[in-house]
Amino acid sequence: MIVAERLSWVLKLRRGHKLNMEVFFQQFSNGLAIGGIYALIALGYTMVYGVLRLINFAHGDLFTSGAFLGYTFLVSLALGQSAGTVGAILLVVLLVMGVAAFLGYVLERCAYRPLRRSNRLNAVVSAIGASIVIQNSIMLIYGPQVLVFPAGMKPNVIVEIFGLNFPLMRFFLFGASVMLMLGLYFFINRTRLGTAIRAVAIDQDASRLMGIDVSQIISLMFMIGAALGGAAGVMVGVYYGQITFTMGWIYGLKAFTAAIMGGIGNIPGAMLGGMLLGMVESMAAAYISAGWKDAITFLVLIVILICRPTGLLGERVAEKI
Amino acid sequence: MKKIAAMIMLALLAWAGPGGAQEIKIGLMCPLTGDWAQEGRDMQRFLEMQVEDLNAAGGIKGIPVRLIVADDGGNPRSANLAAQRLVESQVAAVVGTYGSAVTEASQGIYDEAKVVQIANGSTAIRLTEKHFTGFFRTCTRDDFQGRAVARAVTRLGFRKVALVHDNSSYAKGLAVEVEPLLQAAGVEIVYYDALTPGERDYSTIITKMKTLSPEAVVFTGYYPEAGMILRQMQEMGWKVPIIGGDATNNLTIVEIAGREAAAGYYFISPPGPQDLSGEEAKAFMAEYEAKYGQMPGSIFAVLAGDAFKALVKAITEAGSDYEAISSYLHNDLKNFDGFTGPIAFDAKGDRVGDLFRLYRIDGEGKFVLQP
Amino acid sequence: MIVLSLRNLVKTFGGLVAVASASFDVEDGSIVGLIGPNGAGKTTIFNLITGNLTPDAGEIFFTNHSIKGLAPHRIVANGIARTFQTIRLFENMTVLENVLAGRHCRMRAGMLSSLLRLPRQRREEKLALKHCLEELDFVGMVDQRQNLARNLAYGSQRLLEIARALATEPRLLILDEPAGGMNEQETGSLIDLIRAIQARGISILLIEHDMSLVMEVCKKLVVLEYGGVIAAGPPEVIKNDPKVIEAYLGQDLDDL
Amino acid sequence: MIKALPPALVAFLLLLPPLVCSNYWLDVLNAIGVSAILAFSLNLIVGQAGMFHMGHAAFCAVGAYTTAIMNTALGTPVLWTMPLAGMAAGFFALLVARPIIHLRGDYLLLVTIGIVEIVRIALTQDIFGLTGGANGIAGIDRPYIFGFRIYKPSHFYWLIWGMAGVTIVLFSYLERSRFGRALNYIREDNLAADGIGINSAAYKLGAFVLGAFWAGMVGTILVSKMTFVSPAFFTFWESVVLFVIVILGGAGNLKGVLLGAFLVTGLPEAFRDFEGMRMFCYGAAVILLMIFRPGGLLPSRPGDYNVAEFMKKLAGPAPNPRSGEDKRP
Repeated sequence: MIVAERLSWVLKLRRGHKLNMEVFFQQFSNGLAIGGIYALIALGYTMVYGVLRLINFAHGDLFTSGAFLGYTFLVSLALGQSAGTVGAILLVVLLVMGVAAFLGYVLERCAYRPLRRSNRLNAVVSAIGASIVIQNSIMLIYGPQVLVFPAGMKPNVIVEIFGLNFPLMRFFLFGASVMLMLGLYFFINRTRLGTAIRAVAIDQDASRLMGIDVSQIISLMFMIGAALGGAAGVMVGVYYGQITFTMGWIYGLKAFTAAIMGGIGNIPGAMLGGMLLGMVESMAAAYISAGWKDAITFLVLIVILICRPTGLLGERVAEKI
Repeated sequence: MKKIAAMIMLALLAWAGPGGAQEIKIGLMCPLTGDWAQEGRDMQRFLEMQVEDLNAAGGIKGIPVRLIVADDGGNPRSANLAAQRLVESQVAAVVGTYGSAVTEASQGIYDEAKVVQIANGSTAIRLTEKHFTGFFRTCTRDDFQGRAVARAVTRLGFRKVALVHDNSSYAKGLAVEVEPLLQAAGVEIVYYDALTPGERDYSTIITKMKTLSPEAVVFTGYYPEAGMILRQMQEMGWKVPIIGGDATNNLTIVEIAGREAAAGYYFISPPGPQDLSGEEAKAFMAEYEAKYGQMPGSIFAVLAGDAFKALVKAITEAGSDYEAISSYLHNDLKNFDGFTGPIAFDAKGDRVGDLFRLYRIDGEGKFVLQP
Repeated sequence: MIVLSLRNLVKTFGGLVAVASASFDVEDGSIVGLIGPNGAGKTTIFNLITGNLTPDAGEIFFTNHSIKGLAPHRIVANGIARTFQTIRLFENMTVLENVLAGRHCRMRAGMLSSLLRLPRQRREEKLALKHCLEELDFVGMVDQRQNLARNLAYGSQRLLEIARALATEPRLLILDEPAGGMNEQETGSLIDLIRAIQARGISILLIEHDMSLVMEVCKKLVVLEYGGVIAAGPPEVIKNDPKVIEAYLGQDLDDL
Repeated sequence: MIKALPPALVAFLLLLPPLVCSNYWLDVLNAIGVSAILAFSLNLIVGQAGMFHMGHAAFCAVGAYTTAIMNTALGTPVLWTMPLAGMAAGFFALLVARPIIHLRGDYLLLVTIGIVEIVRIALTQDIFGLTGGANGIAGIDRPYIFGFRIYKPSHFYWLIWGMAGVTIVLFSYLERSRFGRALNYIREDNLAADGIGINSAAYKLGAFVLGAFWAGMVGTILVSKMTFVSPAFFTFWESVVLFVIVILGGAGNLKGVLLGAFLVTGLPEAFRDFEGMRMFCYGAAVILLMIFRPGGLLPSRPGDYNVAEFMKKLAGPAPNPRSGEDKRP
């Protein structure tokens, strides 16, 4: 008797909270979708940082380049249309990753390599210069206006799960992000080349003595980082549909925040940081205030760094005396 | 070396300019760089065509007109310099600019230098509450538009709305106007917040609004965000009407949202470039389209054109000094035939009359004027 | 009188015990050598004394006051100055500026008087310059005062670190491998310098692997192994202590 | 005597512009002056103390809004609010910098970016109902000096460059003082500085507070010149520009920073006619400068102290004139 009463009470509570939980899960998934993209871009930051200790401020603009290249291939040149929508997008993502990797290589060669032995602040400023150059190149080539991927470009299917609506594309987007991240993680941790990369990240001079071509590894990391940024650019372009030459800056800053939150230089950290950032943004907008959202995320970042000065998964390096 | 020599020659020529051939200079201050670069480019194209036409027809009483363009970067601090530059080139009057904060930074300079300014996109109320005798605008103020938005909401019969702006000076200003008007009309505002412009994913805000189940969403910001909201609302399977302000009067919105999602979108605006009614306006727009392959993206380039037309009229009738132009614009310009309809200015320098119309985007992606 | 006294000092890093209940004293005006195999915890003890690390347990008394847990700059102000095992000079600054760093804790000028260059601040600066030049003269580097620290020869860098430490007017000077990287001739003059410092009434605690130096200058040696003190006493006694000999893998200390 | 000549020449050159320049170029010079003073104050933090600080606009904003609110709400004369604006900014710096002062390099960089964004958002969101939201605050008075109304570009030229002059003198005093040197030691090696008796946390905080104080005072000048203030003045980009000025000009060298302000703020004005390509060239120039002048245009120089009088007493051999200098990496 008492048990039954309890049960009905619990059920009542459940029912009363049902709506709120639904909304919560919807917001949760919104946060994951945004976070997946942040994580993908944050990976580029983190990898370059891991080997070079350089904040690549131009990374957000490589992301923008990816979006515009994707526009050129998909919309202007209509590549891969015979392969169907998904096939065309996949083809173009691969293509853009290649071109973006090349851009990353050129960037590293011109703007960063000459500064490798120089003061860290110089490299930061050079990166800012590179960001300005790329952004304005895009404006000069494509013009200042908003470019739009046609709405029919992507399959517009809505999936209903437990009474919640999710656009199908979101799963693709999220899945693709996670696949790329996992691929990278295994590449770094399970391959010979990955071992070399980790060695360079720990000690460049020692790696050189062990016969590793450090310059080549750094170039490679830049290329991988740029390729991931470019891929994220195409995906964001196709998914959200509109691209502008200034879009890289806001994504770049968010991804940088994500990378630092997770502990810069740390690949799982970038994923964690990205997801967490997306989640904090989404929850802040949903339950506190959309206008204050970005201030709240920065506040969370500051609190995290006060508690853990090298980010969530960053290693604490004690200085040797 | 040659380039440097050429630059020095150019500089010398420019130096010698004022003493040389007689001409009337009119300044255009517009954002050619920064976030609003597209608006600025359209404004510049529009006025350049007008000047060409005017000079081909003999200028103002036989004196050719020269357009001097200064980039304000869409930023108050660089606007300060742009304004000084125009004043320095001894322009008779200035057309522009787009953003309210940007205009505000330049007003004092034009006032101190006694140069007439006609803004084309700055709708903040306080710009004309400062009693500068030489400041006018061809766009209408936020409170006019606020009333038009509130009218549309009540006329369409919505009793419960969400109000969203983007924290820009313009969108916030409009939202601040709309809010009390709606409340006074007995419309319940269930959600009132700002989104962050420039982002791509607004699903969080949409989810939040959806739970509050408003009958309509009023968005006072710009077209890129409006387009994203339309598109993502459809993706999330939530269909309620959205009502926007004149900053969403841009053909790109249909492209961004897609035809299906854009259908049913309402906005309040002066007539867009594509549905101007006057014969002259139609001819001019056709000429523009032929030259640049597309219409101006928004109405603000056309409003800049109206400002230019009014200035030419004033200079023709009253001469090119400050007192003459401002007094003519204040007192004597009545029912002047502009691209966007009759133009007249009140004592504060605001445009007289209500330009605002209610538009709805139909299934074909066309902007349809609502009766 | 005892200048410095360590009582049952303990420091662990994670599971690793770096210092296990170490106790020893430094008598006023004496030169004490801290020796032991690599990893015995010598530098950790230095870092505990200078406040770069905080002990997990135990006490540190300096002139009968506890200095445990004080921040490094407070400990310097109290009268303990140090040099570093890996030379840590302000590389892009001149020799004179490096010595001025040591003067910092004996000066008063704050932000405002520095900004306005008040008369009091000017007087103080002059005195500081004078003092620093004297210290440079003391180590024989006054000619090099305008050189950048990083352009100095290795031996000179070591000397500069000592001059910088002396500028703080310490009662106790802690030298971490002062002869490291020096040739025989340089080591010889270092020994003279250390004696000269002692002659000024400054006590010295040093870590050194060069046994000839240690044996020659130190009045007392403290031998560490696995973070604990295994022997302490005059060099002659230590030399023949069986535990010490074992710690050094049975080698004759004279060979080291 | 000869050493005093270039400053005299510079001072003379600074007297010229109001006589020969147009209002436009005067205002360009004013903009350069404002950037220069802000960059001087940032140099204290970035150049002297070596902290990665990219949020300086936040402090300027606090000062600017202090002036704006006090002037419009209480009617306090603009120039009277200047020290208060400085103090408000300094206090704000004390508050926010304290918990983050120990963060290393890039972490500090992002946190300072975060602070400037939080401040901008708070201003935009009309925090405490005082800041007027996105519109900002308008109708700020012009400054008066002994009843003389400052409103023309040439008036502001004197005000701004006067303040710049005072700043250069005071900050050059600071460079060669106990405080300034302490910051340099921290930049060179934080741990060694601690170990030699410098309370590095306090000095870092001091650099932040003094830099913020100065930036706050510049805020007063900025709003009195524009007669209104809005969050759009204090974007992250403004902070980045200041950062670039300091590094490009020569971190730690006041002359270099001044030159940097002329180049970074002034050159884009000079190349107005190249609209589209302007920013592109600007970015490329930044990269090239960093590659070929790694220490900035005028790298910071080691301190030169006059010690002649003491040398006689020491009776040592003749001093070795500066050898091995200027070979910075």
